[in-house]
Amino acid sequence: MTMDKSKPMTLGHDIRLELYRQQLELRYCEKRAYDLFLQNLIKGTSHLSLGQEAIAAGFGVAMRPDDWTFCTYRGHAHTLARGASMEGVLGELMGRQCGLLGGKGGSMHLTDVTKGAMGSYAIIGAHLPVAAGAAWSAQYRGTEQVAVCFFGDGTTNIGAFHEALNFSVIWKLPVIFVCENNLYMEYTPISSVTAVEHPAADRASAYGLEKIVVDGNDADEVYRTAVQYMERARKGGGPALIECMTYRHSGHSRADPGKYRPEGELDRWLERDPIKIYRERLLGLGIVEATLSDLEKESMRKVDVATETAKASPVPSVDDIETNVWADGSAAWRN
Amino acid sequence: MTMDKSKPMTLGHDIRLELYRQQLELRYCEKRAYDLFLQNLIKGTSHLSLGQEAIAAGFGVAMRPDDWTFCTYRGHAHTLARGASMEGVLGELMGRQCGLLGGKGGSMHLTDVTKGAMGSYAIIGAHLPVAAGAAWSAQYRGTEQVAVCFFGDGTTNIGAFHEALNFSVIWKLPVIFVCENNLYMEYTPISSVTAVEHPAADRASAYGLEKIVVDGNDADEVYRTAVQYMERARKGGGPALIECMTYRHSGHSRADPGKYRPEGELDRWLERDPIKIYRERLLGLGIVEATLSDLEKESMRKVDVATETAKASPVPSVDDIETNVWADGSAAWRN
Amino acid sequence: MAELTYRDAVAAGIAQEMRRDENVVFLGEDIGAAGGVFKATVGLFEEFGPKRVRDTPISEQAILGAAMGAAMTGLKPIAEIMFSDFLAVCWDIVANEIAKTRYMTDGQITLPLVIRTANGAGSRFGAQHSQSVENWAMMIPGIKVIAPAFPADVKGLIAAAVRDPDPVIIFEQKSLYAFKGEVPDGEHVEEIGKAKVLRHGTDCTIVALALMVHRALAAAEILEREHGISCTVVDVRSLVPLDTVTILAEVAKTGRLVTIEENPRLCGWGAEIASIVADEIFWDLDGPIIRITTPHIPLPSADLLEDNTIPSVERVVREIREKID
Amino acid sequence: MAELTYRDAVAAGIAQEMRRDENVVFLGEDIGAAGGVFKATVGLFEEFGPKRVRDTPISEQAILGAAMGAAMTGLKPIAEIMFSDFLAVCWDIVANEIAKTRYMTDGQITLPLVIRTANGAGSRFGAQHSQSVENWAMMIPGIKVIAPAFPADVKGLIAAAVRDPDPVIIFEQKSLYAFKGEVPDGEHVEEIGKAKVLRHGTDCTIVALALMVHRALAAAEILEREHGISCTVVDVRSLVPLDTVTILAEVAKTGRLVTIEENPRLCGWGAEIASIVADEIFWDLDGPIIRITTPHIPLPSADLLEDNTIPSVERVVREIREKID
Ligand SMILES: Cc1ncc(C[n+]2csc(CCOP(=O)(O)OP(=O)(O)O)c2C)c(N)n1
Ligand SMILES: Cc1ncc(C[n+]2csc(CCOP(=O)(O)OP(=O)(O)O)c2C)c(N)n1
Ligand SMILES: [Mg+2]
Ligand SMILES: [Mg+2]
Repeated sequence: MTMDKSKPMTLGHDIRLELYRQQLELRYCEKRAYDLFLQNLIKGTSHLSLGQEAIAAGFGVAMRPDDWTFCTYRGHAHTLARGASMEGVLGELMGRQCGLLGGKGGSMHLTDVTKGAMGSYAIIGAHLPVAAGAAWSAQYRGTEQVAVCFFGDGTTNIGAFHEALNFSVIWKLPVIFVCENNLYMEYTPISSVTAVEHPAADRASAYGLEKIVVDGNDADEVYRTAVQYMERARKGGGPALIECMTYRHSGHSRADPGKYRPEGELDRWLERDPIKIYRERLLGLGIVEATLSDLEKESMRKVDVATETAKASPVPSVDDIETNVWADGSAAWRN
Repeated sequence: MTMDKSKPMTLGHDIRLELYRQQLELRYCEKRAYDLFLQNLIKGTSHLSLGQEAIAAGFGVAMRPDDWTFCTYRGHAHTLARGASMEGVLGELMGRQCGLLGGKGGSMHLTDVTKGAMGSYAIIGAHLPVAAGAAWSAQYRGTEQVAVCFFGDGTTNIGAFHEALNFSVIWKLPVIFVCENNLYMEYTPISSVTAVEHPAADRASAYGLEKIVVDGNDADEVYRTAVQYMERARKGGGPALIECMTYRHSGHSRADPGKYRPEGELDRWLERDPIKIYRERLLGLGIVEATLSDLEKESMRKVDVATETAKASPVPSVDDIETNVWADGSAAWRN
Repeated sequence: MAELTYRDAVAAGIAQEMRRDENVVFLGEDIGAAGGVFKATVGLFEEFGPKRVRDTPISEQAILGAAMGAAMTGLKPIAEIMFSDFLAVCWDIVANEIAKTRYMTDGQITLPLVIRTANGAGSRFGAQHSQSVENWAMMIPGIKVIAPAFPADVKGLIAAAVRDPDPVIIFEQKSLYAFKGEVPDGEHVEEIGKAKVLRHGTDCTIVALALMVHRALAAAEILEREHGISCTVVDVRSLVPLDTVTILAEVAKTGRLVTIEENPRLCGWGAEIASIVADEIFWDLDGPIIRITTPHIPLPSADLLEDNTIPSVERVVREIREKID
Repeated sequence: MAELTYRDAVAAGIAQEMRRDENVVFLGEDIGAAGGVFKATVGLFEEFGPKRVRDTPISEQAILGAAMGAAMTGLKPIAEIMFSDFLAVCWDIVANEIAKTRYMTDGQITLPLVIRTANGAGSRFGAQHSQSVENWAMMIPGIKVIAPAFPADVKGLIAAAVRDPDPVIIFEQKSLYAFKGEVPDGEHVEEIGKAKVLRHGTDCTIVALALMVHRALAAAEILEREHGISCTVVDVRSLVPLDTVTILAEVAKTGRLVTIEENPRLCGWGAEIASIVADEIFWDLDGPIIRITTPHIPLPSADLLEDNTIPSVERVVREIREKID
């Protein structure tokens, strides 16, 4: 785990409570999504970030409002962490009008441009060059915005990863590539199909980048790393590739019970649950129990309200099907 | 230039003369191809290996007859080095019936399966995974064959490179990836678009491979390296990625006068012309002038004969157009 | 005859061929120990082991490139591309390499390989996991293209594809994986390139593929029963080679052609068939050629939207009632 | 009016837009200092400098992905894919990302970007550098597709594409780069989505694209002069949006449709037009719809073979003489 720890950044209680609140919201909302499946209110597939919340939260808190997030089908948390509305997310999962995409996109494509959440991409690797392009635009216009691109360990073996990394380095683009290494692709361990131990970090040198591995279950460490490299990128220092070690508590997607995981592995990671360890840390830092349980109640209330709002939202109209292919709002391919 | 030079392999005169003969044939044949353009007997494009012959020759001599070559549009030399007939190559460039592909493929797709020349591929990067697949087949059937895959420096920035390398390492495939770093893509210097100095070798570690850079203008060094890593691959030791430093004396393709190259660069490389330095070395080793000039005359005669044979060959028949799409020889898409 | 699901027929077809020929190998993402994300390849890893059933990294170009290299050197690979949408990330290997190599080498290289992929909508997966892209493959000279609608065809056509000396791409329809049907016991091999007439009628000929075959049959039933319109239903099964003999004969008999396509409208396989019919049996036609397709849009995700996007039985009934008299 | 080559019209169109809007940027392989491998972008690097005209590595997914990311955040990128065949290596970015994003995000993200690429045969480059793949793009909902035949259209349609808020792909025909024609002086912008009637006839309507427009005109000339067959010639220009108003009107007038396509046969744009005509103006047709296409094969390389593969003027004349009376 290399990182410039020479002058560790001290985090105030405000930041820390914000990191805790974020993680709670992501956790509760993902759990709610899971419940809504079981009630058959969410159709289709869905990929939860349970256990990986510290990464989305750490970056979410570190980002400037006008920075850009690019994430994957496993993107509920990353989208929420930018401030997208919870009923917009749950509504989209449920296929309701209030959904962020009006039911057109679904769980794998959550987007909220007003919050800088520039899309969730469901084809492995595709969004890495797209994030580079956004960073290019920031650089070109001199806005000091940063693009942050989240992806999984499995994504490091596809061609677009390689192209995007090289491209971003040679153009010195303000883009941060964040690999969430949760040890698995869908059902296959990443170690069985990857030539190096750290699928992202051990390849950084192939792009002239430094090797960075952080504890992805430690929101503070993620936050500090995010701030450090985003600041550098903003100042023209170019991209970074950050590998965050983590674990998903549930299966790959709705359909997956996760049976391929060795006995005891999940339990060991549950002990390192990012929220559990963060709560303990906050208590250790002298923040009182009541502050935390208030935050917890408030977060849960937010999820409850969002759930009810989304449930109450009507389903989209069939008239919406043939709209918004083109910028004029139409779907016309002929005159 | 790292390589295991602890116990350098001694090369006999027979091998050395064979390396010289190969280089001569490749050189003379490429020069002839150039003349045939000027006479408008070769249509379309063509990509010469003038200046890079030591690589094709070094590997060609090192390979077993049943090993496989995969090369690019710049593949005349690599195909000839496996023993494909010279009139078959020149005939194909001229679009004659005697061409290796009967005029169907053209200069960019030279293939002679009977000699293990498994195709020339004109889309950057595509043949790297194909070579891996051939190596998989050798491994599966236990034949100890090796696949050798040639490509340029520019090819290291495309996705397929990355996928093929990782894939070959995790399956421990007997495939040797040979990057011919001639400093340029088409007209753009590789250094201006690549994040590392050695586009192939500096990325080897991303696949758990060792960094190997050799002097691609020194046929002996190429040959020794080829033997070493091909033997290892045959024995189950897995793939290697070898970067050969070289330079093309002519432009990228027929259409290119090469004006983008800095003053003096070509001259410096002409001093390191692989054939020139090899001839001097042979003389230094006590091989007499007459032996060399005999070889030179013989090679030139071979090229002359092949040229005449190819010129005399008829153009293909229009009846050949709709054949050989399918294994039954037809092109039928309907009954 | 045993009753099998479409998904089990996939595994049965592959297993039959792997038992017969030890050079048949199978590779793809999560296909081995996990049995495939659609559970269509369950049991193969257990029976044939990790040497012949190989999980790969997420590297589709490497998967198909490796299949190609193996096919030209003696193996008969079956490669899975998990969702047909992902063909886009390895399209070069399909369209420029696999499809063209035999022709470019004037027959020196032959590529006996099979690409299997899950195609089509209905699972609320959204625009990047629901496409029907059989026309992407049909457009490319040099690759055979099949799309079975029934479990028996799945098994028989997979077997035929493995035995075929040329590259074959099989579009398995996601929405049919749970569909059950009779599959012949013992060795079962179908012929590639034959359409099948599933129903004979007199008023119009419906030509359909994969899921749309089932909708065509259901619509034909309703049209006959409730509206007195009698339809022939042809299951195309193979887009390349295309059984124009059967299709032209069946259209000529009724004088009307209706294609039902799950793909978005432009340049679908139905357009090709329409153009052949409008050329070769123009004088046998009694009225306009009707194409019923998904509108030319990316697919929406929400269930109500998706269900109203791909052609439904009701829409087929309605359009045929309005347009065929 | 100045006379410009098709290739110079490319540079002129790009330059016009780059002067007008500083958010227009241009990227691709060897497009900058080298002026492009077809010399179609000479002078742009000198005029606009390395910030706006950027050479890239051989990373087509990065090129188009970067164009997409830039387009959604305020730039108006023009990306070159050197040969249209290479669209296969970045097909995911075109077909799954660029084309679908606006719809999937319900309009949140708009992508004003242009992809330029050199299409078509005639240079003896063989099967991987000579394809006409405009139907690959036409198939995909969400991307506009244009293919100019004349220098004036090149300039005017490039300008229109840059100003269009949606993604547009321009197929420039390699074999036309040296073709010269009049180009209006000063600012010149055409409308995307309009076909152009280049010749009026009475016996049949030839619908063609790019190089085939020139062959259609030459054939029509011969047919009129030598055989008394009078042809309308329509230059489609834009496949998406498709000007069905003009096409249907012109076909209805003559009662016969002939498409001339450089692409291999199956699922070409001509099939789509044939299917629209055979549905919507069936009763106006006086005879079969004829499609003249490249056979459904990969392209051969030798000059004699290539020349006899794509539709020639002679073949067009012969087929129309045989089939239109
Ligand atoms: C090109 C492509 N290939 C395969 C898939 C199917 N797929 C979806 S998620 C996934 C696993 C991704 O693993 P990883 O990158 O580690 O991300 P995680 O799901 O663990 O967050 C796969 C193979 C896809 N969406 N796109
Ligand atoms: C995917 C793809 N992109 C672009 C090209 C066009 N192209 C042909 S050769 C070439 C340069 C290749 O450079 P390098 O790999 O260094 O090989 P060299 O020609 O120097 O041997 C390019 C860009 C191509 N053939 N395929
Ligand atoms: Mg993972
Ligand atoms: Mg080079």
